[in-house]
Amino acid sequence: MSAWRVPVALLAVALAYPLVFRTNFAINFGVLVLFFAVIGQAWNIAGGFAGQLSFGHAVFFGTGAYCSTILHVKLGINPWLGLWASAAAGALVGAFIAALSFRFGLKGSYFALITLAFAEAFRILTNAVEFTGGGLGLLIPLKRSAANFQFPERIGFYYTILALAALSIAIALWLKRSRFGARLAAIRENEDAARALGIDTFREKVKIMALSGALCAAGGTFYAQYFLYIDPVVVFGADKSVEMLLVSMIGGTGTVYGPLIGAFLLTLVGEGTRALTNAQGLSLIIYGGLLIVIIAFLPNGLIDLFKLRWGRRRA
Amino acid sequence: QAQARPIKVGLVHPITGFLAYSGGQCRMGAMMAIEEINAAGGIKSMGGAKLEALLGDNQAKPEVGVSVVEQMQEAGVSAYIGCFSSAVALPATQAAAKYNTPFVIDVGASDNIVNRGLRNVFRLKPGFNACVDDAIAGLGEINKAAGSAAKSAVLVHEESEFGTGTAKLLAGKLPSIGIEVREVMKHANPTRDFANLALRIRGLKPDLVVMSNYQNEYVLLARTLHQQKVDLAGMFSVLGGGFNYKFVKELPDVAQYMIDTNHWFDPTNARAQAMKKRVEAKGDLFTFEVYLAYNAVKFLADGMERAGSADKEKVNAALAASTWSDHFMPYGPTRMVNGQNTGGKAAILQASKTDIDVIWPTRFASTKAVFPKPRFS
Amino acid sequence: MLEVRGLAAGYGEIRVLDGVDIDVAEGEIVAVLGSNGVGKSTLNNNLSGLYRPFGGTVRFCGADITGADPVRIVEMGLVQVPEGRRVFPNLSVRENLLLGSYRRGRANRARNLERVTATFPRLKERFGQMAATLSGGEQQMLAIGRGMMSEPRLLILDEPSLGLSPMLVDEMFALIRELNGQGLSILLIEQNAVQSLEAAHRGYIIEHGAVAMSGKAADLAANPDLRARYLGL
Amino acid sequence: MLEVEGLSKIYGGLRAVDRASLRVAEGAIAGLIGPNGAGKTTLFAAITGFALPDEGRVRFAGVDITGRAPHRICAQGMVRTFQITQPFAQLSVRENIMVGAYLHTPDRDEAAARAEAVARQVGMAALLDRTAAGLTVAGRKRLELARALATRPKLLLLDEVMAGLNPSEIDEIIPVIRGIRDAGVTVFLIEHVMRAVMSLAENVHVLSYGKIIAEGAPRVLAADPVVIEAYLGHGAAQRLAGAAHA
Amino acid sequence: MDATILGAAVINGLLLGGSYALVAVGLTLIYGVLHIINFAHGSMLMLAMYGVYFLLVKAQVDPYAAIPLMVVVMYAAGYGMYRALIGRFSHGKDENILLITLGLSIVLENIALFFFTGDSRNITVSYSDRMIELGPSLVPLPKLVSFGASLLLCAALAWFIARTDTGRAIRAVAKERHGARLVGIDVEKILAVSYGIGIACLGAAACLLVPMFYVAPTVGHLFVIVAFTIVVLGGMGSFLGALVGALLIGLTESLSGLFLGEALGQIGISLIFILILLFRPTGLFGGGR
Ligand SMILES: Nc1ncnc2c1ncn2[C@@H]1O[C@H](COP(=O)(O)OP(=O)(O)OP(=O)(O)O)[C@@H](O)[C@H]1O
Ligand SMILES: Nc1ncnc2c1ncn2[C@@H]1O[C@H](COP(=O)(O)OP(=O)(O)OP(=O)(O)O)[C@@H](O)[C@H]1O
Ligand SMILES: [Mg+2]
Ligand SMILES: [Mg+2]
Repeated sequence: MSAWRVPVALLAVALAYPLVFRTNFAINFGVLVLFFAVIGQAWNIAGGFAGQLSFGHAVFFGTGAYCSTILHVKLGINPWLGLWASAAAGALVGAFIAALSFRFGLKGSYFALITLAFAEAFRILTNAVEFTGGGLGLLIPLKRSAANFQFPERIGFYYTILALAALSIAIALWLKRSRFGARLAAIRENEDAARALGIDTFREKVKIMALSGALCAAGGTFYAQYFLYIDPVVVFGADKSVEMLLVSMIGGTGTVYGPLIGAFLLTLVGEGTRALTNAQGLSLIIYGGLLIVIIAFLPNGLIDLFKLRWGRRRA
Repeated sequence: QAQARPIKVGLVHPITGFLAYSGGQCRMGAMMAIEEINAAGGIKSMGGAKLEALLGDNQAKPEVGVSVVEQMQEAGVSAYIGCFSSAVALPATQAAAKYNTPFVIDVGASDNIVNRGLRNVFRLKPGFNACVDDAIAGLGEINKAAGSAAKSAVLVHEESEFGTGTAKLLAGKLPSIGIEVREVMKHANPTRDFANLALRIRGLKPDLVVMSNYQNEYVLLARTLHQQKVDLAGMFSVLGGGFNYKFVKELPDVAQYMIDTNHWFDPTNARAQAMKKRVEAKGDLFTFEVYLAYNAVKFLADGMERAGSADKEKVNAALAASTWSDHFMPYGPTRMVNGQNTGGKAAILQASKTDIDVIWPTRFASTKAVFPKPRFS
Repeated sequence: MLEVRGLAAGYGEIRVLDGVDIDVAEGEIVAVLGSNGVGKSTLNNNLSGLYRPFGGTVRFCGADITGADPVRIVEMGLVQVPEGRRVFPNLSVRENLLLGSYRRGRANRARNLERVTATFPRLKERFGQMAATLSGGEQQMLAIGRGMMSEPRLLILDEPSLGLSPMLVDEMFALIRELNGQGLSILLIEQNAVQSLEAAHRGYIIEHGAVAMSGKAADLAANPDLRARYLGL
Repeated sequence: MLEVEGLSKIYGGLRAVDRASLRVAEGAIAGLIGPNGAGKTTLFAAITGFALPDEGRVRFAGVDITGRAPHRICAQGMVRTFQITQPFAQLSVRENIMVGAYLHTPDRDEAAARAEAVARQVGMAALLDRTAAGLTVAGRKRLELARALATRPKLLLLDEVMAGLNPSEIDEIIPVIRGIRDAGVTVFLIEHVMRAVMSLAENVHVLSYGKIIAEGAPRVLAADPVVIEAYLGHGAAQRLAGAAHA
Repeated sequence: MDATILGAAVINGLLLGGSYALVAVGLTLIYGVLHIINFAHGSMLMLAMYGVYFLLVKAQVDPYAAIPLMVVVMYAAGYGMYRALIGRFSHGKDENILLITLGLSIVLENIALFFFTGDSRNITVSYSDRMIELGPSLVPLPKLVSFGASLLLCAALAWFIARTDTGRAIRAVAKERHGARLVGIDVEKILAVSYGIGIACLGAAACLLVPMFYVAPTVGHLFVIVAFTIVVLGGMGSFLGALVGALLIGLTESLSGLFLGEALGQIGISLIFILILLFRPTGLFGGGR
């Protein structure tokens, strides 16, 4: 089956990576790449596949991070269970925002900005109320054990996020080949035509936002467990939303491997430029400049590099 | 004679983004200390080994902070100095703890950083808990001396961990010195306009406004209260983000009479004054970040000197047992409890139209407080 | 006034036209026929400068305009009314017409506006309405009106009768004759071969990317082979 | 099959459709003609749920569907095409048609097979792998038709799908549409190409200024002075008469 | 609650909204034409503010006197930036314009950091603390001036877009580029002009903001999210919408700050935004689409 060649090869490489590059630095790098690939893919299945651009995906990310952390810190619920609860909460928030916005016919930039407004509202609320720790944030007590989703070694985190990344790519692959995915593409291209062909655009959009929200929220839980501290700005801030969109767009929106490629390159460029110079601001000048150069030469995202190499394969 | 291998010290500060200024100031202070130590012959117990700074930018993001820590670990770092923001310090110290690498917090207010039982983490400066205690003690004395001019206060604080934490503690303790808290007001970061806040403060008619905010909001708030001519006995802040020489220079009318509790150098110490001159000669400001980072490095170097080796266990032990007193802060000798120096103390300062003076503790004071301040009318 | 020699054009790697020769003389109506997808619109778009030809030359009123900028081409008076109308959906009918004289014919803007609305009274009724909400036929009228606003010297009409009611189609052909009578040269791309050959002086048939046949319109209309293939008779 | 009763659609002060009533019998090919801006497209939009009627009712296969959402109406078996074509521009022709085919099957291979069959039926088989954005206007019209057909409709509403075809191409597509009807699909079409209307439709409704002004067999209408005045014009009427005699 | 406080809060809110409008008008123009959010808007404002600051500090040019110069300079900067980078590198894809402006914002912000350090600067001019009594509230003069100026700016732009040929061409290009080329509009130039005008507005905005605000490399962030919100709320591309949206947001921020506290009060902006969009999905003054 040639369709399976790419994902299987990628998985093999990813599985072997920490066994070859064993330092914590290398593994941490891998974790970051996969982490961004997961949340980038979460954005991509809504923004790229279904054309529902959002500037506020942090709302799902933060929901996930806070959901499992509150359950864990306040109620003593194991974060592995919390992960599922987070995904459910993310799906719920996704469905809620989508239902509300799409019921009232929001589109394009209007939808993008309303998600941002929701993310801001969530940030301000978490900041204001007590049980989220308010502005103090939430600290997850150190209790190193795999059972506690606090692996003593980074490699444990690596394989966890790898599993999530694999799941996210599997979702994207499935969307490329399924009826649901075809309907999303139709909605992205032309909603009126989609409706004329019997697609319940409202329902499909709510479904994909729920799926995207769930995946993103799972990423949020992972983040909380990896860094053991969250606060409203870190998880609900506009920065996170932009990072997700950037990873996906730089890699190639609407493609299966775009977010992964984007995550890899942006993490690499981020680390690389920081290592390059210590002058204040210079590293980010280079980073931003590289961003522009990438877009200038690869207008469809980095994925084009691979297409050129292996011949154009259409979706 | 063969040169001893240099000892790498990782500086993990937010050099870009919202906290870039503070991060840059931290880095400058730390670098000055490293240069000074090297010029004086390095770590003598280790054959004159020089300190070598590894510079890192944590961008005020937890994930970047951890990356920087790991990257420096690869490069063979012996100790870290950082991180300015608590949100980064928490995961960064945790990452360093895997290797047991000493981590000296120069700035970073949260007490959680040192309370978590990580044996490699040390903080020389007092946490905000201690700062608030000092602020209360000092304010109590100043107020008493003024015949209890202040009987009521409104608290204004920024919304993140630093402001919220500080305000919570203050609200609990102000009544103990006879000051009633009329209201606690939280504001967002950034806030673009304080006109309404000023309005409400005027309506509440407090004697004091007690603030804890970051630099820009600090200045904006002070400016608005001044413009709106809100009459107060005084404006008092704890770790006031914008309270520095620049503020005095740029907005002298606004700054005049403002009182701040902050990390401050001992003004009677000649080395502190010399360093202040050096910094100002470069066109920079001698802000608290500079000397806190400077002293953090010095503290670390002292520990290494006593450990006589870069062995992490030994350095940690030496730091934990430190009694270092060669700083130029208004502190007593160092005494570490769970990584927190309990010998540290904050100072209370007041701005005049041209300068900043220490007004408390009296032992270090360079002038007497003007309190209550003159009324507008 | 228009001389096209050996024009080759297409999209990316696809070559649609390969060696097309066409002439339009001053005061002529020339019809271009060809089946669906043969490249008639491609020809127009290359004449108008929207795409750059792969090869060949285009001369207009003595000047070489091969690969020239659309701005310059419009400025010289070669104006296209495109297939699919391409009106400005977010502008009112009036504003659409005003923009017709953006580059040319600005001095006589008021007079030309009168003329267009006299020709299409329907547009006058819809003056303030956004073009997006016009019916298909109304949009077609607007597109032609917009083209007329720029006082073209050579007007290219790409399927102007598309979507017009039979009565309006007749009126449009009458209009084409009338405009031509006033001295305007017209290059007419049409699927309505019968009526366009009736209106035109000469005609070209494009097949497989090149001119397969050309001649007097009346001769073409009488050609039995063509009658079967293009006129459906 | 389709019954429209007293349907109106009002835009601002304009009655784009004004109390229009009509019926389309099962298994028929019915036509809708009328001058530009008469309200034909608007009527189609109101029937298929794209525009909410201000007055009147629409019944399809005996069920009142007034105000139902377009996707539900489509699922019930009534599909429209768009006069101003609405392709899924970045998708290939095959993928475009598959979207329609997916209405009745979740299976990818089955949908692909259906798409190919439909493409062959409307003469687009050679274009299956083209991106829809690169199609000519006429190509897009066919794509509209193909996509709609792929949903296996009972009633097909075609809005000027023959515009942009030359006479001989129209002659080619006429049997295709007849074939569709013969396969059991009722067809209701808007068309300005009288050649097609005359040879396809059994019954034609004439809309003018939003109102139905005439109805009947095309040949009868072609000679009806009201229709000639409002729609055909004398030239076209003569040509039609000529063609009928020839 | 005291009526005078309420009255004063209303005035504060409107004035605050006025300064938001300054930033939002240019954004709405760019947004309407390029269909993207100009992420570089904040950093261009920041650069303009540094320009005004240095003009005052190094050349003693009063900020208000600097308006004509700053408008021209920023127009040129915007026009040039579009021609050299955005237009050329985006390959006609809206999405890429978004990314390029994002990249630009990172670059510009850090160039400022590199050259000017992260320090924030404040200026004092003779009128910066001049207070005007306006009913129940004391208002700093610069705030009042900026309010008036923002009204003027919105009106001027609205007139320009509605009544001039260039304005019509800008709107035409926004929706139908192919058609625009065929009437002889130089589409690339119009895009660059639109971008230039959008950025030129920031030149004026900077002159009006500097007397009452601080200047720092990140100062743009302060206004930019709010400005996005305003642009969308008002209906993209509508100047009246931007103005009304800005006043509404200013008012909401002020009143919800008063009733909910300054921190939680920020939620008012998001909520009013969400609510209004739910009932008017294309913004207050947005046309169809
Ligand atoms: N933008 C494009 N990209 C790729 N191919 C295109 C593009 N536009 C047109 N084509 C292809 O070029 C060929 C010629 O198209 P063109 O539009 O010139 O035909 P035409 O003769 O005008 O047809 P019609 O009568 O249907 O309008 C067609 O096969 C079409 O699919
Ligand atoms: N959204 C709208 N707002 C205002 N007027 C509209 C709107 N939609 C359509 N109209 C008007 O309603 C009338 C009917 O339009 P419609 O598209 O139904 O005509 P049509 O009969 O299909 O014409 P054509 O044969 O030209 O396609 C037109 O005059 C048009 O301008
Ligand atoms: Mg064509
Ligand atoms: Mg129609």
